[in-house]
Amino acid sequence: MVVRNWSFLFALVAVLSVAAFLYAPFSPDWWLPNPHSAPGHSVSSMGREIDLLFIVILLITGLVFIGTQVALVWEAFTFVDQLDEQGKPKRAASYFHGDNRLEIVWTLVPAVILVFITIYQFGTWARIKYPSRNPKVPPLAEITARQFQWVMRYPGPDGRLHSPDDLILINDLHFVKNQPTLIHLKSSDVIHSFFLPQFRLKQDAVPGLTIPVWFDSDTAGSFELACAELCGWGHYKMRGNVTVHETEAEFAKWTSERIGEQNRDQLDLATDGEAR
Amino acid sequence: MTSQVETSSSAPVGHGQGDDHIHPAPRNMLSRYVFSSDHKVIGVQFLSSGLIFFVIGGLLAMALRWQLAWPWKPMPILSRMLWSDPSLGYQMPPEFYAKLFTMHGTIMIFFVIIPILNGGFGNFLIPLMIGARDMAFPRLNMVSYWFMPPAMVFISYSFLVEGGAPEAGWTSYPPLTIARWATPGSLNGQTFWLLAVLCAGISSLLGAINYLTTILMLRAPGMTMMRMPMTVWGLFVTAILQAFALPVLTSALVMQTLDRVAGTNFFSPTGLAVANAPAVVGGGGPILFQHLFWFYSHPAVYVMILPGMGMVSDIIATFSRKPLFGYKPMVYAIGGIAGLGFIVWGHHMFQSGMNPAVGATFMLSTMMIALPSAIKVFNWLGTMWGGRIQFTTAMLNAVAFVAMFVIGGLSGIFMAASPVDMHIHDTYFIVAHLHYVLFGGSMFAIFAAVQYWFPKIFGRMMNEPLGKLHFFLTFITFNCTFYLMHIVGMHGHLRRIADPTVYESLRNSGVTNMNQFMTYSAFALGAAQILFAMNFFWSLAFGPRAAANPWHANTLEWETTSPPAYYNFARIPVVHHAPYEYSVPGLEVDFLPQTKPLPPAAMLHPVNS
Amino acid sequence: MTTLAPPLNSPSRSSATVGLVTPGKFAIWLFLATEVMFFTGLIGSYIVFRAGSSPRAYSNLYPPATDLSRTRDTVGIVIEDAGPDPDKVAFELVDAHVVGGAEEAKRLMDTAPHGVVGGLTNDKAADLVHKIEVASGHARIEPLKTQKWPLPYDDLTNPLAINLTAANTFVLICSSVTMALALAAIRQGKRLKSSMYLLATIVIGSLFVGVQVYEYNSLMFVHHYPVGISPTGHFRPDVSLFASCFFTMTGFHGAHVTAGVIALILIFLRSLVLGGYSAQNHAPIEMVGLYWHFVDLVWIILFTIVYLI
Amino acid sequence: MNHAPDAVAGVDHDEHRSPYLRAWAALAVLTLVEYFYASIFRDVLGVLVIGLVFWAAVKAGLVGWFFMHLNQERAWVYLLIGPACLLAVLLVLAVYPDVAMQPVDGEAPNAAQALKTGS
Repeated sequence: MVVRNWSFLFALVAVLSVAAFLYAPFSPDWWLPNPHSAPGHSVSSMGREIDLLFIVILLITGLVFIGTQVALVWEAFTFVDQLDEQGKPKRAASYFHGDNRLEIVWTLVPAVILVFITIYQFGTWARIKYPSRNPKVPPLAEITARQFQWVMRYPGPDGRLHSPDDLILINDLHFVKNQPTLIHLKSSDVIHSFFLPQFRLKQDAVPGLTIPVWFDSDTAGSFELACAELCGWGHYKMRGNVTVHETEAEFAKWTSERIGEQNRDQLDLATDGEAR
Repeated sequence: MTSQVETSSSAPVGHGQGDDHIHPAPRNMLSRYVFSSDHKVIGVQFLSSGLIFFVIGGLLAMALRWQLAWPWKPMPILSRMLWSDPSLGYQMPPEFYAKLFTMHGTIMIFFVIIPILNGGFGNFLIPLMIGARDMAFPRLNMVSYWFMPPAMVFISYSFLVEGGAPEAGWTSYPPLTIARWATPGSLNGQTFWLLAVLCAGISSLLGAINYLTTILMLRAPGMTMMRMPMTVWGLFVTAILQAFALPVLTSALVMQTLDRVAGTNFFSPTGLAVANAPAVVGGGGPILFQHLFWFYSHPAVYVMILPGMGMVSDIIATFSRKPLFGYKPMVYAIGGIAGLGFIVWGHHMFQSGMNPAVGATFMLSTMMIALPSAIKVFNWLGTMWGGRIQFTTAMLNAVAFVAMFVIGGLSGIFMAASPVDMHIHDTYFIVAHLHYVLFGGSMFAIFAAVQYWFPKIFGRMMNEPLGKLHFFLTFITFNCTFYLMHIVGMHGHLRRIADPTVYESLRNSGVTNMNQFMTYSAFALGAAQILFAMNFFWSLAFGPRAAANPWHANTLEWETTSPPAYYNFARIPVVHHAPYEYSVPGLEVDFLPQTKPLPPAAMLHPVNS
Repeated sequence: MTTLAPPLNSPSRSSATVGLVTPGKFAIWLFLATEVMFFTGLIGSYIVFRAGSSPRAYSNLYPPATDLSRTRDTVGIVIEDAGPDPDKVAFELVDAHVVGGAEEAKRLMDTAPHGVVGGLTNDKAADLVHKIEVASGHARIEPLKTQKWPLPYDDLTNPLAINLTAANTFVLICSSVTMALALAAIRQGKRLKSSMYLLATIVIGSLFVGVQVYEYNSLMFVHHYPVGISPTGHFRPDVSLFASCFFTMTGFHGAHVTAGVIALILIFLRSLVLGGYSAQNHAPIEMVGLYWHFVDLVWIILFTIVYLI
Repeated sequence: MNHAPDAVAGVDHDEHRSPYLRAWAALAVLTLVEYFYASIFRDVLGVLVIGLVFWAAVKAGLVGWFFMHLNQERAWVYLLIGPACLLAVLLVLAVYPDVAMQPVDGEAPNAAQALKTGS
């Protein structure tokens, strides 16, 4: 009888696995695709699409997981070899080599599901990544990753990048709520990866390439920017701040303040030099 | 290469073709046990060196877990000995953390799983299972093993060079790896990493050529391809993957080596300047390396799992006392995995800046490769259905392989969906996925295989109760260690970061507690492996003598003595039927060895489906 | 798949193993398939690099990969002949401050007829050409031309000598035919003749390697090349992506030829031994032959895509 | 070249030898053709590439077909070489968009860019 207990071990692990995923959405500390009120929920339009996709795949794979584990545990329980008093098996094993119809069924059904998932997600992928589908707006900033910081270059009052009035900041990304925002992503040394966890957005910054990336946000507030690609010994601390402004005016105010600060600093430095 | 071909081909061709000429074993101890051309000795050499490196790779993982659970807290005792100095308060330097995961990944993949599954069991089992006296090219086989020790020396020595071990991850993406001043490990350690992986690669390549030739040319009379055990099929398809994909990695590693030592410009973009070093001419492309790397390293994932799948198929059929369900679909599924395996590599690069339309194509092929994996799982379940399941340690590990492979396979679908991959790429979700496949899959297959074939390899039985205890602890602690990684990964916990608390979202008690729980579990998982080592060595010395066929299995290796003689078979066996004829109605016993002609009373079902 | 197994107990019809599978032959073909993949890694990289190279990566007046955005309006001069007294021309160059010093000017004289001085205004270039003519040298004004990749016969960006290598290609083809004849001879049992053909293959193969070593030596150490090829004057693996590709591909091919020559020497020595090979037993000659022809085949491709295109 | 001393040979001898010598002659001629083709069409890149790749393929085919005895081998050789060639083409095609079709930075190379950013 004791040999049957092994089936309980497999059952235990399967049950705990499912339980962990069932519990996770209800704990703000555990889980990102959680209700809108919880901290860490997704704030971008693409983030909601990706979370939905995640949940669809989670449901499908979860059902498959439960199905296979139930079958496995049930088999381990039912078909375990039991011996009678003489040490002879109580029951003989069945003798068959397979079943063509079954093979066809369990080939075609997963195939249909997989093709469904592929087609279902394709629109999201194209919307996010195809350069032709990028929002037709001038770039908010050019972001150049380097060991171990993000250099943000915003166009100054003239609205053009790479002109003398550009605003250059480190690790500080600002943009406006509910506006599709485009950036140009670059790297000046090794490969980095531009990762906005709460926007579900990730794009490698590759030296030698300028990659357009777009995102938006439906929530004003501050978020985090992470480097997701190993970029050297300081990779872990390559963190940036993201601030989403409520209104265009707020963003403009912030920009002019920062530009003022940048100019004043340079002027001060210059006059300091003269004074000496 | 050429001289090997020369010598072996001048020997009589086709040992397996009923030629009963028996070579005497070499008398010299050196050529018998060290520089041996006997496939069984070479198999044991691969197995033992792999297990030694398993210990090293595992210890590196323990140190990793310590830092993740308690960032910057000095490790008791070890921190003073190994990496740090008083001026740092014995903290682990961040670059050392990078060295740890780089070396953990490299060692586990190139020095543990591939050598054990392919080098160890591949060498030992292929000639025995197809009824041959030895490999087609025994001396080439020896050369294949002796490319491993230099690789091991290179990879170990890299810890000692200036700058220390490489720290660019096992994926070794340029330009981090080619700019010498980009990070301490890229100063010198990376060159040794490249040499080590090149040597290990040549070893695998020579082995693959040998395996393919042996399986195709030296099968015993009656051993048609469709009568081969699944283990041989797994190793056969693995060898195809190695032969066709590995040379591309070799070329990529050669180019990276030249970028480092000869100043070539393959993977550096125009005017690349890293860490204030002078700019190089450049003109090349970093993404190209990723393509070439994954062109091998994705098939390498199947290299690490297909032999395990084959072995698990054999073990499940044996201990269910039932024919394998759907032999032919299983073979086609392995073939399908191999075929599709060559055209899915791009799914590692969805966020790398690759062309998104090409990415969409890779997404489709990646989804499709889930199909043969699913078919295999269903067939294993079908095999157990209606059987008389004997829960030996080998069987338990094999069933665990199936259960864990289901998790690893299903979590792969999330990554195959490229929009979802945008979020989980380079997070702990990936770490969970790959450990469910490589530990939950490959390592459980290795545990099962060691337990199952130990009697054949060493002539002694392993201890069952100790084995079961090891299995129980490993299975529980493995899941405790890796399951929650899915959840922290979805939470945005990046991989390869030395300190998660840098990020506000990872500083909360939930993530911290999970990290600490995973670390405790990992320590327990590591400690549980001591039982395996104890069982291994105790059984080696004191285990009860094994009979020729202790599991009442059908395949050919059980038809010779345990351990097999130097020449494997006194007479080359003649194969009469498929390998999984268990519980045939009308027979006295519940197994029917492949060499035994069918008694007139019994009738076999055709192995159709 | 099952048909791959050798026929059981088939009477060995003839001495020829052509058309019959032996483990050795299967393995060597498999090895060649892996070699195809290895060279795919190298040649494929070359193809995509070349196709994707920036249209302004190479120019006739500046080193490879120079940022040309600020040099659009400049021209250069090409010193075609330093004349009977190169020192006088060199003096003019130093005097006009277009070269760093006497040594650099001297090197530029060595580069003639392709001595390039770039970054000049139109007026200065005309002036300088005039001065050089006066110093009885000869120079011409060269406008800035940019290109994706060094083209063949373009002396200002491409250092490769096509005539020499075309001849060397023929040399390797000759070695392939002697190799084929060596195999044909041993199949008829003509051992001495076969050995002689093997020896010829070794000699011709070594000649190929020798010419390649000569070419490498002149590229890397002997010749001075104009600045559009290399900022240092020598053509070495690090000077441009083109150089990296060239040296890696031809270098690995050369290593394969060298390995082939060594293998050929081994089987040649064995063929001299009585009973080394015979009409019935000559598999090593066939296998080394297959390898040798494969290496020849790779060279045919390399010569075409690296030198001629 | 390398005519063996016994130039007078039997019929079967010539049967073995002549295809090699003819292939050799064809290869020599094709090398010359390539050489002159390349010097004639040196400025017409499309014609140059297509023509030269064609000639090179013919030459490679001659080496394989006659010297490597592909004319006498059976299907198994093609089972080994075929997939390798297929994968080779596939790899180059898959890599092509990412390396060869990336937009070239219009402004300036990266190093200069970094300098500007820093200034």
